[in-house]
Amino acid sequence: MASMYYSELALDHAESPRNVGVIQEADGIGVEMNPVCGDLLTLFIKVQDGHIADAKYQIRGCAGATAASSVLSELLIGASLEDAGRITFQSVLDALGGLPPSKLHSAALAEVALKKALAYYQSRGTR
Amino acid sequence: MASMYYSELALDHAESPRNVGVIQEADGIGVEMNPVCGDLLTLFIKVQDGHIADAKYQIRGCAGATAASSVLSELLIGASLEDAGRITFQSVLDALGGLPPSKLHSAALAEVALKKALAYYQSRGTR
Amino acid sequence: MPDRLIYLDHAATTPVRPEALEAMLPYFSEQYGNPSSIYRLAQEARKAVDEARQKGARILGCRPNEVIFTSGGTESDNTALKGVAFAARQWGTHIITSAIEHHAVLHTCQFLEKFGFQVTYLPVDGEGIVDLRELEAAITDQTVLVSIMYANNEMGAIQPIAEMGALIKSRSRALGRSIAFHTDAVQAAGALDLNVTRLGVDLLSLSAHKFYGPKGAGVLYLRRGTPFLPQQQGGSQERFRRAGTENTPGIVGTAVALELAVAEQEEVSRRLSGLRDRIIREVPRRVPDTRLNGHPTRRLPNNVNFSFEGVEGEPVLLGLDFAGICASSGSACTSASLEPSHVLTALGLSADLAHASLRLTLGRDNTEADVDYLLETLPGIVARLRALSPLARSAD
Amino acid sequence: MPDRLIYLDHAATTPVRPEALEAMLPYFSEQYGNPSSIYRLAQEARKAVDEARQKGARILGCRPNEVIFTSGGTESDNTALKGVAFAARQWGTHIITSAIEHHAVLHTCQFLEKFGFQVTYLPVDGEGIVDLRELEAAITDQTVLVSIMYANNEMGAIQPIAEMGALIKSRSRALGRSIAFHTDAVQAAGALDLNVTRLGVDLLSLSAHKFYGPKGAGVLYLRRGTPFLPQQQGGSQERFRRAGTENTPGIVGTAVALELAVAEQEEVSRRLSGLRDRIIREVPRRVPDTRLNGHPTRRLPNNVNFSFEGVEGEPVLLGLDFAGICASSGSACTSASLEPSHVLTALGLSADLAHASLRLTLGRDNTEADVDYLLETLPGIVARLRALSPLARSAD
Ligand SMILES: Cc1ncc(COP(=O)(O)O)c(C=O)c1O
Ligand SMILES: Cc1ncc(COP(=O)(O)O)c(C=O)c1O
Repeated sequence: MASMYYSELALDHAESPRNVGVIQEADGIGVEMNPVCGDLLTLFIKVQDGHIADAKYQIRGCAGATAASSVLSELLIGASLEDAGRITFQSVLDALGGLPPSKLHSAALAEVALKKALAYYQSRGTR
Repeated sequence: MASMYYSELALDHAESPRNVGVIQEADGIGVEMNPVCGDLLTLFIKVQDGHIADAKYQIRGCAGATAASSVLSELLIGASLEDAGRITFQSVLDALGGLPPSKLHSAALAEVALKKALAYYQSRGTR
Repeated sequence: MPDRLIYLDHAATTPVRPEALEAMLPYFSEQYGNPSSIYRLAQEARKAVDEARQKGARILGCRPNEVIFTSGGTESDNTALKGVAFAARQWGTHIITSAIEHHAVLHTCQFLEKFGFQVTYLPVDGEGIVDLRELEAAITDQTVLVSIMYANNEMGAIQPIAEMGALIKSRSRALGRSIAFHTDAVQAAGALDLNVTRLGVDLLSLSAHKFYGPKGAGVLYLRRGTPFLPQQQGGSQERFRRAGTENTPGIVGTAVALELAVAEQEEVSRRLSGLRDRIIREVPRRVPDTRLNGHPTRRLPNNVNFSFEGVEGEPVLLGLDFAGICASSGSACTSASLEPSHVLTALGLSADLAHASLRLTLGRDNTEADVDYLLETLPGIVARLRALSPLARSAD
Repeated sequence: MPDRLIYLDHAATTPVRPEALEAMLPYFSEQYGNPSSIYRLAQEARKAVDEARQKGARILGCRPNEVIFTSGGTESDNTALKGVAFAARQWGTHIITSAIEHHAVLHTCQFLEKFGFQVTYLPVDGEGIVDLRELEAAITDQTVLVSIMYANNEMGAIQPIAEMGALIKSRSRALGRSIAFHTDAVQAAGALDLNVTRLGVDLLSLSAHKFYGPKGAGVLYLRRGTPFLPQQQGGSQERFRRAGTENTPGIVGTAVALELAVAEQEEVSRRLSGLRDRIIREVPRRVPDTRLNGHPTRRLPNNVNFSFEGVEGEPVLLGLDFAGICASSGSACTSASLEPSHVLTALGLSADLAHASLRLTLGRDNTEADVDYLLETLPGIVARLRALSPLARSAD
């Protein structure tokens, strides 16, 4: 692995991922898989008053993917739907203090799962 | 140079070559040159009563050639003509305690110069 | 980092052992002469290189001038394959190797394919062994070279090199032409017999840093008379077969380390295979859905390779690293190429199971206490990761 | 051996300087991790390699990923020439080099000739310099590579590399196709400017043991975008351009030594060229029929090369060795190939004068006292040998 420096923060998220789990009555669900390395992320969101009231996920994958999912959940909880819609893989990277080049796809995984969860929520119509 | 271990004895001959010089009224002269590396040996012999009474030489060449010439002169002085005729490059090598593989031609140089000096002597007819 | 450091990645590299380092030290700044120079300072270096070559020859059971010092296992493999292929191509352009070779062999074969060679990649069975009959069937009247690794670096499978050597020799006699036989013995040194006559090989590769010698140093055995076009041109070093100023300290360290590794081979192998078997027995008891990769017994005494279903190898390594244990994985996420291990997929593992692999390779300093600690630590790491997974059996 | 040892063969090799050795030591047995592994032990090694690469890049004035670590100058030269030639052969098969290159370049050219390349060997003038007009005239629309050494290892002549770089770039623009320019800078490091932009080169070779770094370690600068087919296949090291486990201590030692050599370059060069010029002035006064080989001023600050008419170089070296002085010669009798130096014969020297050559190359530890001792010792040795010679002017 050419250059694999997880930031201290990323390592911390990977070792102690925040907000792991399932939201039983989720308002949005996004499932994304990286076909190359098999990383699999399931993201759940709960929406209240135009804000993300809760976010949980399950992840099978490398430490980068776990850290990206974990930090994404932190970014999400409490964010307005508008702000949540602006979160990209770059926001995830910034929040983690970067990922090694070979792990950028982990941040992308998080972004795509989020997009899917938000689309799922939108497709159900506002309640 | 792949493996260049001159024996102590060869080094001693190269540093302090014995019997260097010219015999003014030589009975035999042999000049031999190695065309590859330019080693040049001039061997002089003086014959008395069927024996080599004296042997001298001049040498331009590598240390191996100098050592071979020097030890050849020692082998020659006092030897019968018959014994002198039996001296080969192997006798020179043996007397030196060997030469490195890349220097075997130095011993050959000595043998050829000796053969030429003896032939020169013979060609003049016995006196 | 935690206080303890338990190194279980000896197939990746090993520390230089003190005896080797001590032997090397004088050649950096004191006996620094260029072995090709003629003054005495340099002849000390020449002597050291010659002695190292003799040590190597004694261990391989060959002539000293059949030993070529290189910059490592990769160079030895590259030089062996290219050296024979380019020298023999007027007689044939077919090469046989296996699907589980190290990239130093496989990627060299791909390089040779660009130069017009045809390569057969023999498959292996589910436990990683090449079938002798498949080898025999693959040999054609165009075959000039067979390269089969002695022991695999990922899952430790040991190939029947001596039988292959005999087979190739007899086929080659029948065909009335010579077929060179190379083995990558990089992982075998210090564990298996390296006698080139008993093995029946014409070329053999070693890498010093795999047997407690220095990095950047290796050996290529080249049987006299084998067709060979040198691959590094320049000065007259190594009898023109590998030009370049000799790495005197590296060469000295290689020979000392090799000699000691072979001297201790029996005892170390016995001890390590005991530790290995304990891990192979105990981990599956403590970690459900664990699969052992590679042959249960025809494997290197120091090699363990598991796949833990549903878990990516990389975070297992990180978890172990946090606990002070160094290990490796065939997961794509730990390789720069982002491909899962070609060795594990050649065994028939799915990409998922290849990603889920963990390699533990023991070494001379490992103890029962290290294994105790591993057995305490590993199950929790795997369990924790499984708990994160969307594919986890729901706990209840 | 005599008490004193005066080393005047720094072009052959140099001792590892203490700062470099000290920097290397931790990477043998402590920070021994394989830089490709992901645990922290190994990441220390990775960091050391990355830092070494950055140091190299700063000195060459290039990007870190244009720096490739190799096993020495010979590998760098081989890889540069073969790497470009095989990558570019669909556009052309013509290579230009000079008659005075190191064998690492010349013999590689001969290797490439076997693979269908045509090579022009530019002559040099009597002082060892390549004529820019001859270079210009040699470039054809088939030319894909020019390789000209920066400074010669035998007689120190310095080529106008920057002018050549500019010329090649303008010719290549006119032809509308790229011509790669490589320079063998093995002898230039620590004496001449190594900035690849100012030099206008696409590839550049270095060898660590020539600048007080370790043997078995070198550098290849490879400009981004240069056509290049890697020559050592295997793992993903060096961004797939040079496979093989990194020689961490060697790489670290290379970078430290290079950085120090460049930092001290101005002062050391000034001091050594003073010593050099004193030898060049004094020896001919004390030894009749002495000829200086190479250019009087466009030469390396540490290089002296004489021919003593009528004297074979080898016994001069032995005489000096007895006196505790290490030197070298272009005589066939000191080379394994039994050929006189191709460099000296390219200057127009007869084989006899090439055999009669003595090379003295100074280094950072040499002093005025060393030169005093040389000047005392050398004349007697030459005189004694001349007295043995059948060609001597008869003494009277
Ligand atoms: C089986 C095998 N062959 C070849 C190599 C290459 O050796 P090195 O990286 O020392 O060049 C290795 C180790 O990396 C290996 O395990
Ligand atoms: C000009 C030049 N190029 C290349 C080399 C080859 O370097 P190495 O022997 O370290 O591989 C040398 C030294 O031997 C040299 O002087």
